[in-house]
Amino acid sequence: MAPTDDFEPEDALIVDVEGFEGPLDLLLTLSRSQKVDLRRVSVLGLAEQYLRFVEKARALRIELAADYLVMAAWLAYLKSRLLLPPDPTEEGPSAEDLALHLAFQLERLQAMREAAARLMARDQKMRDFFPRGAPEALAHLRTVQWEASLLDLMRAYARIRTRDEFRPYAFDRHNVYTMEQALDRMRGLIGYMGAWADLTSFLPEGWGEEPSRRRSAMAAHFAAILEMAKRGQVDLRQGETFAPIYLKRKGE
Amino acid sequence: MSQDPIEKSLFEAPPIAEQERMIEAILFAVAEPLTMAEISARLPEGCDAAEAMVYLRKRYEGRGVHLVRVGDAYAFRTAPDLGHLMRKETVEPRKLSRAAIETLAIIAYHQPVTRAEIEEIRGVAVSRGTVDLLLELDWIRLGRRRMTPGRPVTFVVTEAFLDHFGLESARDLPGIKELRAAGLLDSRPLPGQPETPDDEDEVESPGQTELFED
Amino acid sequence: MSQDPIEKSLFEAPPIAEQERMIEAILFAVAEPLTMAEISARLPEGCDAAEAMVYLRKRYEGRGVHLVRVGDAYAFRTAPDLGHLMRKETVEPRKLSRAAIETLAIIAYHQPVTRAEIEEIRGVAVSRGTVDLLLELDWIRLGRRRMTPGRPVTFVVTEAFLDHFGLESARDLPGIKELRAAGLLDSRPLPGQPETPDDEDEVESPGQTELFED
Repeated sequence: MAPTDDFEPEDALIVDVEGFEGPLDLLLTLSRSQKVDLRRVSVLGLAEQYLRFVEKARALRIELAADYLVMAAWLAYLKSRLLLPPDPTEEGPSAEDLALHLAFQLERLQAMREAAARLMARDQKMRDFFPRGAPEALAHLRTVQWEASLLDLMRAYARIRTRDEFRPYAFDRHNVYTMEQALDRMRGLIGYMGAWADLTSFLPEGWGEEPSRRRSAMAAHFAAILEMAKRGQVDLRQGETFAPIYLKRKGE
Repeated sequence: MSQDPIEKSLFEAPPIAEQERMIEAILFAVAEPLTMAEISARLPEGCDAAEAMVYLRKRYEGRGVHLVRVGDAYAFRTAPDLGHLMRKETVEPRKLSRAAIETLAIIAYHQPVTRAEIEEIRGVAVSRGTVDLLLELDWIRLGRRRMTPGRPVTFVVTEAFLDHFGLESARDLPGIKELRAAGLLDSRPLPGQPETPDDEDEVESPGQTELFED
Repeated sequence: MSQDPIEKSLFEAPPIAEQERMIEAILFAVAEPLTMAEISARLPEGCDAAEAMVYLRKRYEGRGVHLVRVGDAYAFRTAPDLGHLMRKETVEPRKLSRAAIETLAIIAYHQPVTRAEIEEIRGVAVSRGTVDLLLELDWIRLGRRRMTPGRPVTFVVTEAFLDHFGLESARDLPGIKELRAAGLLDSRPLPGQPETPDDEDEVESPGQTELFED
């Protein structure tokens, strides 16, 4: 297919494989040897040239990137389809369509190459034409005017005060003795308990003086011993209403 | 124009109009003013920079840009009457942030007040940017240091603040009662609290006394 | 907002010749192109920048300095035939790789174009470095996403690109009409493949995600 004098440049190409920007670039270079309009390029001839190139590269143990091999496989397929009479049962595009598309791709790549060259050949800024060498600063002074009215100020203050008055009710844990605490405490103490003892003697240190703390601790401990009596852990005794409450471990 | 035909052919100097174009381009593109010698050095042989310059300067007379002489050199400069176009001033109104206005309000109502106290009242940390902005606006300034451990600085509002908000003094700021009357503070008192939880009993509250003992 | 002294002429725009001077001064002052809106913003109320611009451009026709249009913007530039006089100011253009030049051309002629389409045209993967370089030069930018599966990003050329190559718009690219007429700017899929075969895998490809995450 290809003229014999193509073998020379191909050999040169093999040495220079690194210089190609992918298989399409290589195909475009090979197509130039056909010295024809890309629209009339012989895709079959091109495929054969490409396959020969890949074989030679292999023979010279030159590693070809995967995409060159993918293209080789595709061209081998295309070549076989172009050579064989069309199979009417086969679906999909015809070999001619595929060949035309490859020719289009090559023509388009060539066109973009030329366009790129024309673009770079244009007059360029700082080389062929120049902007003002001593630009003056176009100052844009942006002054921010902060706005706040007396009403804003008062609203802000009112908001803070409102927030204060509606502060969610925080439980005063400092002055509250809980029943759980008292229960824990009493469970620990009950083992050491001998004879009847006044409940007030069990109040923890620091909870017997200040009235509110004393009330809280007393209530908690009273509830605790009621719970313990219910469980059968202690016996309780009180002489009369408001008289001291005595307790003792059960079974003593 | 002054060149005779022989000289012209010798050096092939461009026509004077072309020399004018050249000087125009050079003076436009070069960053510094150029002397006649420097301009000539850039022009082709046989040019008469001085003559072309006369034409070029005339061309720019009355234009938006003038070709001026700077010492021994020449440069394009904006016409002096159009200098204002190079500056564009815009005023951008912007609302003070909530943090800033609240901080300002606290300083106005409680001055002199320390940063820690502001944070105590607002319940959140006061960012440095907020205080800086208010200082920059000249609405607050540093007051006397508090004579407590650490001697923290206090903040007070300024004359500029009073001026901006149309107040004669910070004492003119409406009290809690007035704020409520104005509908700005529509909180109902908590159950079991006195009917008038205004400025007075506020001062009594633990938070307040803690804040304002000097 | 604007505090120009000229503002007094609120109801009386300056004569068109004066507007021309003003635009001349403003455009002379800057190195970068200014849009009509940016120019108008600096002119007094009531000016017709577009009309004044027509006169001004005409005035500079054939001069050493031209008033050129760059996309939607305008700038003074020295006449390209006088570039040799500015040899000292010349900045050696950055040496671009063949890949970068071709990628740039493809983006300019095919914009908006996806990375997969660029790769389809060049028949080789576009390296990240190439795209980064063009982005860094501010010659390309991201355009709108393509409304195809995967919504791939597209690339378009910038105003800085137009400015650099002295183009009024991308429509003025050399030979673009002929290329379009020849069908060489069409996106023609490989026969037997769906209309947009690339867009899908594009998003999947590591290069893409790598480039456009974040």
